[in-house]
Formats: sequence, C-alpha cells, structure tokens
Amino acid sequence: MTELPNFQPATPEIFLAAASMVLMMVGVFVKPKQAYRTVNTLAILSLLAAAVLVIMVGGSTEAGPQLAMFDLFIMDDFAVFVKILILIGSVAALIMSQGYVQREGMARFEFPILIVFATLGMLMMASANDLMALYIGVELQSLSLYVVASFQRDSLRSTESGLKYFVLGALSSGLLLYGASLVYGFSGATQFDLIVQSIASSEETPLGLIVGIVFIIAALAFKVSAAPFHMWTPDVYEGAPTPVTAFFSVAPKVAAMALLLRVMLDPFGELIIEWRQVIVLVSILSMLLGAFAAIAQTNIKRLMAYSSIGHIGYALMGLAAGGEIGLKGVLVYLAIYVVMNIGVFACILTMKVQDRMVEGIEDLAGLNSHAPITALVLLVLMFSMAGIPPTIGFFGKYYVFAAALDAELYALAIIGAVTSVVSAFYYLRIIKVMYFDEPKEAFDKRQPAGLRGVMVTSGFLSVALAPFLSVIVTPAGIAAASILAP
Amino acid sequence: MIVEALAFYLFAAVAVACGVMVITSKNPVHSVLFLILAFFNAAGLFVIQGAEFLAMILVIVYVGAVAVLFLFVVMMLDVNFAELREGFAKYLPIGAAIGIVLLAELVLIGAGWVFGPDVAGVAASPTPALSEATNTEAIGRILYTKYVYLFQGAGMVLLVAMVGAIVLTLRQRSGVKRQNIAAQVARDAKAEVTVVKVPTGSGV
Amino acid sequence: MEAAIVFLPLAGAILAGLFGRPLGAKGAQWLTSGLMVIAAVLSWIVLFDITSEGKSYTVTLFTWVASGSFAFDWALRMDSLTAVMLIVVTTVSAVVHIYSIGYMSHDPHQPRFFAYLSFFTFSMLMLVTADNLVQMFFGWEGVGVASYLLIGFWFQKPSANAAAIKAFLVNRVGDIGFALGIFAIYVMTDSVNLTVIFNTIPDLVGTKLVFMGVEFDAITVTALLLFLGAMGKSAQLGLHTWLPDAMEGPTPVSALIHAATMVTAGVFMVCRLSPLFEYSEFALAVVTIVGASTAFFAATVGLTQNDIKRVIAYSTCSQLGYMFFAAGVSAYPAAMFHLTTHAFFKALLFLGAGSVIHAMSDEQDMRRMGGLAKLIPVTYAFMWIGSLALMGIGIPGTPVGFAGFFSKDIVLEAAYAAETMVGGYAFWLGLIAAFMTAFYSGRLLFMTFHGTSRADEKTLAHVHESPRVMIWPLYILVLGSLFAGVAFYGGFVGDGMANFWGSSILILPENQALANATLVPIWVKAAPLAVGLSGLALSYWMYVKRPDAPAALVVRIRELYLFSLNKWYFDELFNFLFVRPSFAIGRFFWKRGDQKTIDGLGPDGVAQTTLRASKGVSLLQTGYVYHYAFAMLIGVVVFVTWYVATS
Amino acid sequence: MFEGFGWLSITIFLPLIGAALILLLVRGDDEDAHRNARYAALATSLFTLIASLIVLANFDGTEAGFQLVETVAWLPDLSISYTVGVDGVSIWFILLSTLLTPLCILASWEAIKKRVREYMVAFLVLETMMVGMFCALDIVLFYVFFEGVLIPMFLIIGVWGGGRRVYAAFKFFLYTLLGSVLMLVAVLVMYWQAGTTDIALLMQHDFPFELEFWLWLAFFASFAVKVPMWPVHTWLPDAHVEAPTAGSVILAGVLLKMGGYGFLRFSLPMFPEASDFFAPMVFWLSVIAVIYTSLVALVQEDMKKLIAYSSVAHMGFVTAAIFSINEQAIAGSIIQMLSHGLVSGALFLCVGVVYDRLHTRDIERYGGLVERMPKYALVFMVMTLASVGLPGTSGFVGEFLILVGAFQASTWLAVGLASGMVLGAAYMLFLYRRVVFGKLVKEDLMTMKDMNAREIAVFAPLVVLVLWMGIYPSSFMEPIEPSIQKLIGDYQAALAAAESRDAGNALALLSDAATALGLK
Amino acid sequence: MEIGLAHYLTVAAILFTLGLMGIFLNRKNVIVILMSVELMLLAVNINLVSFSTHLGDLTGQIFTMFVLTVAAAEAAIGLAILVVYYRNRASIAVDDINAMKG
Repeated sequence: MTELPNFQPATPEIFLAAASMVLMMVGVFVKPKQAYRTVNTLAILSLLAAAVLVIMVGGSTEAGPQLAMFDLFIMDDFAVFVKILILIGSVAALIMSQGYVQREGMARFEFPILIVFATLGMLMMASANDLMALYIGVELQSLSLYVVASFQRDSLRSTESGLKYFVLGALSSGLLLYGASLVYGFSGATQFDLIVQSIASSEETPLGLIVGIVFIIAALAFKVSAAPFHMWTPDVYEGAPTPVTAFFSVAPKVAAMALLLRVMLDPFGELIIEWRQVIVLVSILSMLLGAFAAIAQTNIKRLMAYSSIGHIGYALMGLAAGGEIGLKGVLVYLAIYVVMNIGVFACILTMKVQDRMVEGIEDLAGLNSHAPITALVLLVLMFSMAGIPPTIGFFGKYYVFAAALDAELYALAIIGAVTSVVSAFYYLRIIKVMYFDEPKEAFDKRQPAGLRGVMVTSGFLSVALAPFLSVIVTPAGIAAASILAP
Repeated sequence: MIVEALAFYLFAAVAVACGVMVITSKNPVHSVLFLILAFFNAAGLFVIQGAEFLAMILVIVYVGAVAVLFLFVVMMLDVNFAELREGFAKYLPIGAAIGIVLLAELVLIGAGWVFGPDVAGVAASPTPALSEATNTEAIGRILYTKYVYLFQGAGMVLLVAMVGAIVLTLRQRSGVKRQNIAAQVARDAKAEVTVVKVPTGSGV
Repeated sequence: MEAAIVFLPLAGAILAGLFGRPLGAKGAQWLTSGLMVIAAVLSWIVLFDITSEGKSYTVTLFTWVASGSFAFDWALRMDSLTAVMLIVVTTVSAVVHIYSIGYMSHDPHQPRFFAYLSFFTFSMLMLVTADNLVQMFFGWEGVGVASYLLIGFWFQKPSANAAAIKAFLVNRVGDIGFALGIFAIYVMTDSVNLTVIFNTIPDLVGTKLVFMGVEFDAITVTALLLFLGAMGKSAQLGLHTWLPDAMEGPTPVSALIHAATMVTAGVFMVCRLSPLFEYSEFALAVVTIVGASTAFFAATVGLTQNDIKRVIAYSTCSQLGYMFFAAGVSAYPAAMFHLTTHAFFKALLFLGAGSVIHAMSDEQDMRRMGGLAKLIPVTYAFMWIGSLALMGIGIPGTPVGFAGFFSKDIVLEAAYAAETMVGGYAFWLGLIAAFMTAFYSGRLLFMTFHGTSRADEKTLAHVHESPRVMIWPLYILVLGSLFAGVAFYGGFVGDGMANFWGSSILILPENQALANATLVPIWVKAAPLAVGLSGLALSYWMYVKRPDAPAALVVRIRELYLFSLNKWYFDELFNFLFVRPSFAIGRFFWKRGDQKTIDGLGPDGVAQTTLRASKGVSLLQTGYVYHYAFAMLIGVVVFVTWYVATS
Repeated sequence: MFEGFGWLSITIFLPLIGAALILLLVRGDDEDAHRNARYAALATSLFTLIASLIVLANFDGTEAGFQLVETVAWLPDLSISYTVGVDGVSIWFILLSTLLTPLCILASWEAIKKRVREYMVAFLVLETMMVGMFCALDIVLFYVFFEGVLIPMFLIIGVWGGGRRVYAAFKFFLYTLLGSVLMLVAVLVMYWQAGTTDIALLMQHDFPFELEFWLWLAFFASFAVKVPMWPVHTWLPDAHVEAPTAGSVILAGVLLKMGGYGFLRFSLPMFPEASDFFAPMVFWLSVIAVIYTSLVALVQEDMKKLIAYSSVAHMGFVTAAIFSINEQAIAGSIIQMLSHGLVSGALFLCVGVVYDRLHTRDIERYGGLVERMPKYALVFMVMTLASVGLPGTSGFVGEFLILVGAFQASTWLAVGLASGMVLGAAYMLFLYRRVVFGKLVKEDLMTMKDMNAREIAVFAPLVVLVLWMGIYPSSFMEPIEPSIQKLIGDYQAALAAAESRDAGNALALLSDAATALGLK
Repeated sequence: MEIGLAHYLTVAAILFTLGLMGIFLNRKNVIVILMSVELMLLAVNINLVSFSTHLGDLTGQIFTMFVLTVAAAEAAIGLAILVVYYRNRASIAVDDINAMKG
C-alpha cells in the first residue's frame, strides 16, 4: 500500500511540470519587459529537453511498454512517437509565435507557460492508460487552450473564439465523462488493461459499453475536430491569435488523435467491428465537409480549419481500418500533417502589411513577385496538402488509403479519393492567387529569423523528405506495433 | 427500504425539477439558485448510496465555491432579465424530440445493466468493508497512493485555472491614458510652447 | 538505272525546292528539266530492254516497315507494265517541264513550280514501280499531294485553294478505299508484296471475309475497295468532281497530271492488280459499269462547258471511263494502250490549250475567243491533231489513223466482244460517248479558232504565237498523237501482246474479250469512226454554218442543257450531302456537344454543383453556439440510436 | 546509398539538379538573370538529352524484358522501391521527352519574358517527372511521377498562359487528378492482392476477373482522361489553347502519351481479360473521338484549338490500336504516339512562331503568309502533311500500321478510323489554306519576318525526324519489336489461360452437378 | 419497491439530457450554458457514484472527485473567458456571439 509508484517512465512529464513552475517563477521575478522573451526561450528549451528525455526514457524498444504510476501511465513506442510529434509542434509554435505575440500586445510570460501546460496535458494524454488519466490529461490541455485562444483579450474575435471553444469543449467533456462513466459501469474498470480483460471475459458485449464508446468517440472526435463534431473549428481557428491557431492545428490534434487511437485500439480493440461504423461515418463526413466547406472561404485561417477537418477525415480512415497497418498509416499521416501544417502557418504568420496582420486569401495575390521564397514554400506546402506527389502529403494519403483498402473499406477509399480532388481545388486556388494573380500590396519584408527558419524547413522537408520517408515510416511502424502487441 | 425509496424519490424528483428550472428560468440568478438546490439533492442521493465524502465535497466545494462563483459573475455582469427569445420555442419541439429519444435510449441502457460475477473481479480498488474503513478513509487510502498521479494532475489543472483566470482578467493597462491632474496643473507654457520665426514667403 | 529514273526527279525537286533562291529561276528550270529528260531517255531504254523479252525483276532499295508479317521494302518492280508507264510518265513530264519554262516565265515562284512538278513525277514513278501495295499507296498519296500543291500553286486565288483541297479530299476518300483494300489483302494473304499476293490469290478463291458485319466474297470485296481508290484517282463517276476544278492550276499541270499521268494511276492499278480482279467477275462488272457510265456522263457534261480547259478535262474523264471499261472486260492491254495514246494526244491538247490561253492573256472562256486560227497557226494545227486523235479518226483496216483511232477502237471492240450484258452496256455507252466526244472536240476547235473573234481589242492585240520553248516540245507529243497508235498496236494489243506484256498482266483463259476483239462484225469496227465523223460534222454545222443554232437548241431543251451545264448537279449534291453537314455537325458538336453537354454536365457542371454545395455547407456554419451544440448532439444521438436499434 | 544508380537515374534527375541550381544560383529578375536561366536550362536539357542517348546506346534492341534496371529500396514496408528500367515500349518515349524539352526551352527563348527563372525550373522539373514516369518500374514510383507532372504543368499553364489560363489550368489539373486518384485506389488494391508494387511482378500476377474488371476501369479513368478519350477530352482544348507555346508542345508531345503508355504498360499486361472484355467499348469511344473531334476541329477559329482537337482525334487512333492487340496495331500505336509527339509539337511550335509575331491565334487574322515566310510555310506544310498521314512522313507509318491492326480486330473500326483520315486532311488543309495561302492583304502581316536561326534550329530536328521516321521507320521499330511481341505473347497466353480456366471451372461445375445428380 | 441502480441511472440520464438541452435551447446568456454543463457533470457524477456502489469499487468515487475538481477549474476558466468577452462585446447573450461564421 505504501510502496512508491514507479516514476521513471514519466520523467519527461514530471520534468515539464517542474519546469513550468520554475518558468512561472522566472516570469514573475525577471523584469517585466524581458519576462516574455526569457520565459519563451526557456520554455522552448524545456520542451526540447523534454523531447530528449522522452527519447531517453522510451528509446529502448526492447523493454516493451513500461507502466508507471500504478498502471495509470504507460510509456511505449507509440507514446514516444506521438510525444515527439507533440513536442515538435509545440516548439515550432513557440518559435513562430514570438514576433506576432510581441506585436499584438500578447507578450505576457504566461503565454509560453500555458503552452507548456497544454503540452504537458498532451503528453499525459499520449501516455494515458486509464480513463481518469485520460480525462485529466484532456482537461489540462483543454483548459490551457481555452485560455490561449482568448489570449488576445482585447479582441472580440479572440475572446469569442475562446468562449465558443470553451462552451463546446465543456459539452464534449460532458460527453466524454458520460461515456467514461458508462464504460466504467459496464466493464467495471477504468484502467485500460482491466477493461480489456473485462471485455474479453464477457461473452456478449453489453450495449451500455458500446454506447459509452460512442460517447467517448464523440468527445474525442470533437477534440480532433472531426465532423459532425467539428463546428467549433472554423470559428476558433479564425478568431484565435494566429500563432495559437498554428499551435491548435498541430499539437492538440496529434495528442487527441493519439488518444483516440490508443483508446480505440487498446481497451476497445476487440470491439473494432462495433465502432468501426462510427469511425467510417465520421471519416466520410469529415472528408466531405473539409473538401466542400473550404471552397467558399476567403479567410485563410478559416480555410485551414476546414482543411484540417478534411485531413482528420483521412487520418481516421486509417483508424477505421484498424490493425497495425491502419495505425501506422495514421501515425505517418499525422507526422506528415505536422510538418506541412507548421509550414503553412509559418507562411500565414508572414502575412503582414504595414505591421498589420492580414488573413484574406486575396491578400496573397502576386505573392510570388514580392516574396518569392514564401510563395515557393507555400506552393510546395499546398501541393503537399493536396496530396500531389512527389510531396510528402501524397505519402500520408498513400498510407491511410493502403490501410483502408487492406481492410476492404472500398467505399471509404473511393470517397476519400474523390474528396481529395475537390479539396485540391482550394489548395490550388491559393497557388493561383499567389502565382497567377496580379500583385497586391507587398508584405513586410522583415520577418523574424525563427519564423523564416521554421517556414523554409517545413517547405524543404515537404519535398526533400519524400525519398527518405523511412525516417518517419519505420518509427511509426514500431510505434504501431507497440500498441497492438498483446 | 421504504425510507430509502422515499428519500430517493424525493431527492431525485427535486433534483430533476431543479434541473428543469435551471434551464428554463428567465432570471439567471434563479438558475444559479436552482442549480445549487440540484446539487444539494444530488448530495442527498450520494449519501443514500454511501458516498458521504463525495456528498460533502459536492456541497462544500460546489455549492460553496463554484455555484457562488456563478452567482458572483451573474451579478457582476449585470445581465438583463432576458426575454424568452423566440428561438427557444422554435427549437423546442425538435430539441425535445431529440432529447426524448436520447433519454429513452440512455434509460434503456441503464435498465439493461447486468454484471457478470466473473467480471466483478476486475475491480481496481475494491471498496473495503464498512467495518474496515469509512468511506472517507477508504478514499483517502488510495487517493494519495494509488491515484497520486491523478491527484498531481488535478493539481496542475487547478494551477492552469488559476493562471488562466488571472492572465485573462487581471488588467494592468499600460497604454490607457488616464487623467493626471497634477501633471496638468504643473504644466508651464514657457516650457511647452516655442515660438518660431517664420520669414515671409518661404513657408515653414 | 531504274533507281536513277525514279530518283533523278526527286533530286531535282529537292534541289529546286530548297535551293530555289540560289539557283534562280533559270537554274531551277534547266536543272529539273534536264534531269527529267535524262530520266525519260533512260525510261525508253528500260522499255526496250524489258519489253523485248517481257522480263520482270525487282530492285530492292531498303527495308521500309517490318512489323511481324506486315513487312515491305522500298523496292522497284520492273516489268512491261511498269516500263510502259515509265515512258508515258517521264516523256510527258519532260515535255511539260520544258514547256513550262516558257509558260511560267512570268511567274515569280518558278523554282517552287518546278520542284512541285519534279516531285509529282517522282511520286508517280514510285507509284508505277511499286513492288508492294504500300509503296504504291505512297506514290498514290504522293501524287495526291503534288496535285494539291500544283492546283493550289497560285495560292492567292481562293478558287485555286478550294480546288486544291477538294482534289486532295476527294482523292482521300478513294485512298481510304485503297487502304482498306490493302488491309483486306494483307488479312487474306498475310503480305502486301505484289509477287506474294499474286501467287496466293488463286488459292483464295471462294474465301469469305466479314466486312462491316456482312460476309462477302473476300476477293470481290477487296477488289472493290481497291477499285474505290482507282475511282478517286481516275476521277470516275461520283469521285470525279475534283478533276474539272483542278483546272485552276497552271495549264502544264493540267497536261501532266490531269491528262497524262496521275489520273491514269487508277487504270494502271487495275491492270497491275489484274491477277486479283480476274478472280472476281463481279468486281470486273462493276469496273465496267462505272467506266462506261463515266465515259457517257463526262461526255454529256463536256458538250456544254465553255471553259476551254474544262472541256478537255471532261473529255479526260470520259476517256478514263473507256480505259476502265476496257479493263473491266479483261482487256487490260487495250486499257493500257488507250492510256498511252491518250497521254500523248491529251497532253498535246492541254498544252495547246495552254498556248491559246497564253496567247489570249489568260482568258479561258471560249465564248470570248474565236477566229484565232490565223493568229496562232501552229497551235491551231496542234489542236487539230490532238482533237482528231481524241475523236479517233482513221481508216479502219489500214495502219492509217491517229493514235486514238487504234486504241479507242480496240477498246470498243473488246467491250463488244466480251459478249456480256455489261460489255454491251459499255459498248453502247462508249459509242454514244464517242459521238459526243467528236462533237465537243469540234465545238472547241470551231469556237476557238474559227469564225470571228469575240475577244476585246486589247487582248486581240496581244495574241501571239508561243515562244519556241513552248512549241518545240509539243512536236514530241504530235509525233505521239500521230504515230503512237500504229507503232504500238502490235506490241500492246496485237500479235506481240503475250511477249510484250510478259507476266505483268494476267488474263484468265475464260475472259477472251480481247482475243475476240478482232473477230467482231465489221459494223462494230466502223461504228466508232462513223459516230466520230458525224459528231464532227454536227459541230461544224452548229458552230460554223449556223452559229445561231446552239442558242435555239438550248431554248428547246433547256432542262437537259442546264443539267449538263451544271455537271449533273454533282457538286451541289455533294455540298448538300457532305460538306455543309460536316461543318454544321462540327459546330453542333463543338457548341452543343463539347461546351453545353460534356462541359456542362462534366467539369463545369460539377464545379458549379460543388460551389453551390460549398455555399450550402458554409451556411450550416451559422456562428451560433447552440447550432454547433445541436449538431454534436444530433451526431451523438444518431450514433447511439444506430447501435441501440441494431443491437 | 547511391549504388544502383546508373545512366537512367542520371537522365531522370539531371534536370532536377539543373533546376535546383537555377533556383539557388540565379538571382534577381533582370535581363542578365533571365539570360543565365535560359542558358543554364538549355545546357541542362542538352546534357539530359546526351544522357538519354547514352541510355539508348546501352539499350539492347533484341531483348524483350526490362533492361538497365536500377533498384534502391524506398519504403520496404509497403514493398515500394525506386526501380527504374526501360524496355521497347518505353525507350522512345524517354527520348521523345528529352528531345522535346530542349526544343521547348529554345522555343521559349524570347516568348517568355517574365519570371524566366521559374519558367525554366518548371520545365526542368517537368522533364524529370516525364522521364521518370516512363522509366519507373515500380507502380507507386510511376504514380509519383505520373501525378507529379501535374504540378509544373499547372504552373506553366497558369502563370505563363493566355487569357483564360486560370480556368484551363484548374480544369487540366482537377480533371486529370480525378482520374488518377481512382487509379491510386486500384494500385493499392493490386498491392494487397499481389503483395508487390513491382511492375514486372504485377504483370505476372493473375487477378481474378471480377477484380480485373474494376481495376481496369480505375486505370482507364486515369489514362482515358490523360489520352484524352472522348468524352473526357474537353480539358485538352482549353489547356492547349491557354498554355504557352512550349507548354502546348509538351502537353501534346509527351503528356498525352502518358495515357497511351499507361494502357500499354498496365492495362494490357496486367488486366488482359478485362482488356479483352472492354476492347469494344474502347473501339467505340475511339471511333467517336476520331470522327467527332475531327468535325469539331473543322469549325475551329483558333489555330491552337484546332490542333488540340486534332490531337484528340489522333490519339483516338492510338487507343483503338492499343486495344486491337496485334503486332501491327501496337507497333503502330507507339509509332503514332511518337509521330504525334513530334508532329503536333511542331505544329504548336508553328503556331507559336506566328503568335510571337502577331500575338493572336485567330485564324482569320492570318492569310498569305507564304509570301513573307516561305521557310515557315515549308515547315508548316511538312508538318501538316505529316499530321494528315502522308506516306513518307512519320504520321503515315503510325496511322497505316494502326489501320492494318485495327482492320484485323474489326473492319468497322478500321472504316471508322479511316474516315478520320479524310476529315483529318480536311481540317488540316483548311487550316493551312487559311493561314499560309490566300492573298496577303492584312497590313500587319506585310512586315512579318521569316523564321530566324533559332527557330530553324528548333524545327530542323523535328523535320528530320518526321521524315526519317516516315522513310526508314525500321530504326525506330526494330528495338521495340521484341517487347511488343512479348507483350502480345503474354497477353494471349493470359487469355488462353483464362479461357481454359473458365472451361475448367465449367467442367468442374458440370462434374459437380453430375455428382449431385448421382450420375457419377 | 427496490431502489436499484437503474433508478439512479435514470435520474442521471434525465439530468444529463436536461443539461444537453439546456445548451442548445438556451438563447439567453452563456452563463446558463455553463450551468447546463454543470448539470451534465452532476449527472455523470451520479452515474459514477452509483456504479461505484454497485460494483463495490471505489474507483468510481475517485473519478467523481476528479470530475468535481476539474469541473471547478473549468468553471473558473469559463467564467474568466466570459468576463473578458463581456468586456469586448458588452453582452453575453448567446445570439450575439457570432462575429465569425461561414
């Protein structure tokens, strides 16, 4: 009863929690003018350190899954993979945000700290091995995100987006909890391994359990912004400060998706026949909506919101397929999605005319002539988003399609294929605006070096990674195998 | 048994009624008050089931802190007693229909609860016999040991809530122009105004 | 030597065509003409070499296409048939080249013209020397192109351009028949090589071929398809419409292409493929009927035309009909005989007409001529010789007669001697056509050279005899027109026939029309001459004695006259049936088909629908939290209901 | 890492390296930068041409299988590898691509004045994609290149195109993309069935007919759009008309061939039964395409549109030939594709020559050009005649072989296609007449200059090749013969096997029935 | 009559449904929505406690504790956001929260 829990696998989380408090102290005691910069830099370093710790702790694949904290916490290859992605997303978001945050009067040191908190929550999500741990992780993340969404507190749009996100997020929490309570009630446990046991031992799956799963799916679908639980996404993406949107579109997505994958395939893996229909439907709806709704958009952030909905639809295809190949497909897709999305938002963050941010797609007109590098990066990224080879976006699609077809989900694959054509239309439209249209007002030339670096790196990786895609695929395969190992 | 049943029905009925009132009251203050009442009755239901500790928490933390916070904000924002807008009536039928469908299903599911004896074995932290430990003690025994991870996590959540609430609402407006009477009074025309000689015809 | 004959003109064409500027007009003229003359001389040598013993051989140059069994070379097949064609082509071509030096002397594009002429000659030579059907097709299309280029030589003239395209397209229709015939032969014999084909054909008698879903006798359908090609090239009824229009080209072109060489390619082809045609009675009958009908039809049209060149063109058309029905009754040597003589006198007529036109400052309408006999006497004489040869005037039973006399007679006799229905049909129509031929030839002569002049002063003042360079070469043709008949009679269709033709022509033993031609009744032999003389007499009466008679007659038979004048309304009919519908349908397909239907339902329609759907979807995104919540709720309820309902 | 790379890979990636260098080294937007970009691109493309000639020199024309194969593992978990190689079917297409690219760059020398650097980069990237596509021996690699072509082409049309370039670029991109994504689905299904993405292995795999049926359709969706076949051809006129001259050249010269190549490489060998089953449908569509688009071409008022429609008609010959499946037809289809690549490319260049001078493609605006531009008229005439299929030009060999082959498959087909020959002659000569012939009356035409040395340099190789291919096609046909024979042999063997299997099944059914009835 | 698990679950279900309905039927102000969320959480808590009792497993009650904790934090954040929103918009009527749509 009094034994100490095994902390070791949770070292990165513990480190990050401690670091966040140190950062708070630093923020309070450093001169107000420098507080933000200092804390931001330290936050980036902490996140990087956490990434190193993740690799150190989880790097040994032979060890198999390591359980910690009385089995509430699990560190396996899947967690490692996802955590690295999350940390990359967070670090990139912090680097990109610097200039914007300072310009737009958001330069308070709490911002990076909240991002660190959110990241911590995501890491907890990635390692959750219990419904309660899952819940705590989700809430830690969500609450931080609600706050950063409305961080530009003098902006109506920012606060409105925070409010909407919060209200609907709270609703989804309610759904999640109700689902969790049903699962608990009908399986007798909250810990994943025990749920597996319980399901395995009962001859017939109780309806309550399935409905509980449905509720949980709904809630997590909200977090990954899959249709029809996506409705918050466009408004929040548009309203939230741009770096926050960039962050939203990457790290929390990955974390929520990881959670969804783990919950569906670990405790409820046996029931795939039951929940697959929901995932298929959600996937189809997301792809359709992502493709069609984006066409009418004029705000690029909003467009990216719909785009991310569509992308999640594709990723869910892999989940619907299930199995190792499906899981691997999703992970590959997510990794590629992270690389592309960071780049796109970096480009969006350069959209600044006379120190005023612009977000209209039309504002990109003729970008090619006055900012050729940005235009080229965005061009590559857009083709990648559209999934046109030889960019890496294609390979992401390839892997999930492969998974779907392996599971013989033909209709899903064909719908996915067709919607990818529709969505290509709006990605092309951005290219058209940049390259075919007459130049409008030029964007400000001076951009923070960090932002440019992130942008160019992402654009470069979007093509250059294609021949070396094994770098992503192999770890993803190991990660997928780890979660499905008996 | 009868007492338990009566108590249950009483608490349940009041809780449900309060729930209805929460969402239908015109005045948000009333809503908060009904919410508080609902919490009280829920606490009653907890007690019936032997979860005294949670009942206490519910009353103390929720009613004492959260609900009062609500009340505070409602009063602070000074929101008008809104008219029941037409939307409510317009959406009521379809909303109610869907709600009833969902309710029926959830009830059906609840009624279908069966638990095989073999499954019971999975319980992660079985309730100790009452003779061995009270509810509060039993919870205490595992909360800080087995569930310390969650406990710490919850702590982080509360920390975020704190930081978040402060960062959002605390105002230190530096850019705001406030009247500084002393400075105004102390102004001197000689120091502030310079007279420039302008040669005719050459402009300034 | 064989290769030299064929490729010297090509060399001339390339040199004159690509280096026209440095060579200059003079250089191009003499270069091409010189090469042509050499080729002509060589051809005569080859002719004597081959026909003396009827030998045949093949000169292979190099592989052209080899795709499985579909393989053929660039090769020159030399036998009597080829040799005859060689002399015809090269001789007339050489004459025309030299003549053109004078005729085209004022044209700014002379190198181009001579390049075309030589290129044409080359193509024609490739055609006649082909040892496989594809090479023949090469020449076949090559002459088509050359003809297209030459007809359209005066590219500024819209009518010339139109005529050129028309010629090409109508020929193309025939060519497709030819091509399909080649395919059918290939399918049947697994080869396109003439020797192989000829060896295989006898074994294939009676085989069937499914063509366009219907089963036919293989040889017949093949022969008919090939004959379609011949019809196009030789301007037979239906596919003849291009020939009169082709007179838009310079006159030497008309002489070379549309009288002596290209148009005879069809006849040559039928003769060349006699081993095929012989095995299909039906196909031969068709050939006969088409030939006879064309002879008749073209003669009727020739009666009323006023353009001097068009009259000759229709007469060409008509004479080609003779050749075909000769071939149709298996009298291939007769057909070739008429082909040869016709080449000389028709070229003479055209070039004479060219002189007239040249003299009249490019006036071609006979109604504005008249009384030119004294002004250009040499031309006048030439025209008479040519016309008499065309009419077939001569003394039966003696070696006295113009070239056409011998050849036309043997053709008609053979038709009669065939003793078949179609043979009779051909004979009678041929006889009528002969009468009309004489009439319109006389009409041409009388309208042009006799009576009083109807030309204006200015033109008359310029009338002069052509320069020597235009006159001298004509003497060769005059010789041909006068003596080709009597000189070749023996070899071509007479006693030396078998030896002369060797194995180049196959006549099955049962087809004895030619052999029996000499045995026909005497009236058959005399009839052509009789109708010829009477036709000439009638024209003399109508255009010299009673110049008002034609007008009076026209009033009497106005419908018939108009029918003839408008060429049986073939152009109008084709215009109505093919040309205008093509454009209309094309426009319909474009505007309605592509733009309205395919794009409307396809990409554009889908794009529209997508945009509308997109607008609709974004309307769902109202911005109201409760709608969002509602959507989520519906999602949950639907999913839950689904499971509750299905479990 | 780089072992296994040989001349083929060099040919594929050389342009890409050139493009990267231009992108990195050429700076600025002034005349100097433009000139540097032009020369760099030209040099790169010429080196690529040399590399491809080396490939050709190493190519063994007596061998039927894949040669010069280079393999590097790529994504082994889905068995995807970088495998390239050539056989008789692909070798000429590679050379066609490497030949046309430098010509296009030359043709764009003066026509492209803005964003020259990007233009050249786009062209070089395009070359890599094209060559890679024809070389790829892994179906996923093929797909990568196949789709990758869309990117530079989209930009070329969209950035340097004419008035309706945006519409055309989008139509081109989305139309072809829609076709290809269905193919992608099919590729994956094949992978799961056969467990490999290697083309050579896939060719040997025997798919069940029900599956072949759907796979064939999916591939057809992609290739038919690419070819393009009626009725999915409408993107082509728009794309051609709006693209800059060189873009049209590549589009007509190479991109359209990708569809035909796809049919030859995938549809026939991998789905023989389905190909057999669908052949009549292809015949119908091809004949409709030939007649329909020829008629449409007849009434066009825009030079490029006319040639674009003629491309559809000519490719109709190709598709019909491919599914006639006999030696002549297949050889004909390849020769016809090569010929069409040269001829239609040259025709678009011809349009470009006058467009550069007068900036209109309206046929009405021209007439009598031969007076001022005799060299141009000559080249245009040669190409017109080649397009018409005149013997002695490349067009004839292809068309004639196709017709021979088609005649063996179906006489209806042959007659239908043959009618296209008349119509083809009609619209081409009509075009030629209206542009080159006639009286030179229009003021602005009086000052037109004939082709300069650069333009002659562009056309000379094309004219030479067109005539060479027409007069001595053996040098082009011999190397491909073994591959074609193998293709047909495998195809017929597969059909025979399927037939005997069906018969076997029927027998088995019969014997089952017999047993069931107690007859045995 | 026996008061069984089903009874408690039913109460919870009713409260949950009411909470849900409250969110999308309400047009008045956002605070009521927050209260509706609290109702939902309450329902969940009832569920958890009931299951816990009936399973003889304390996990449910532990879960409830955390739900309560987090719900409190959530309320705090929610109200803070509401306050800053109110400062910008001077209204918290649900119908007014639609600066962004489409």
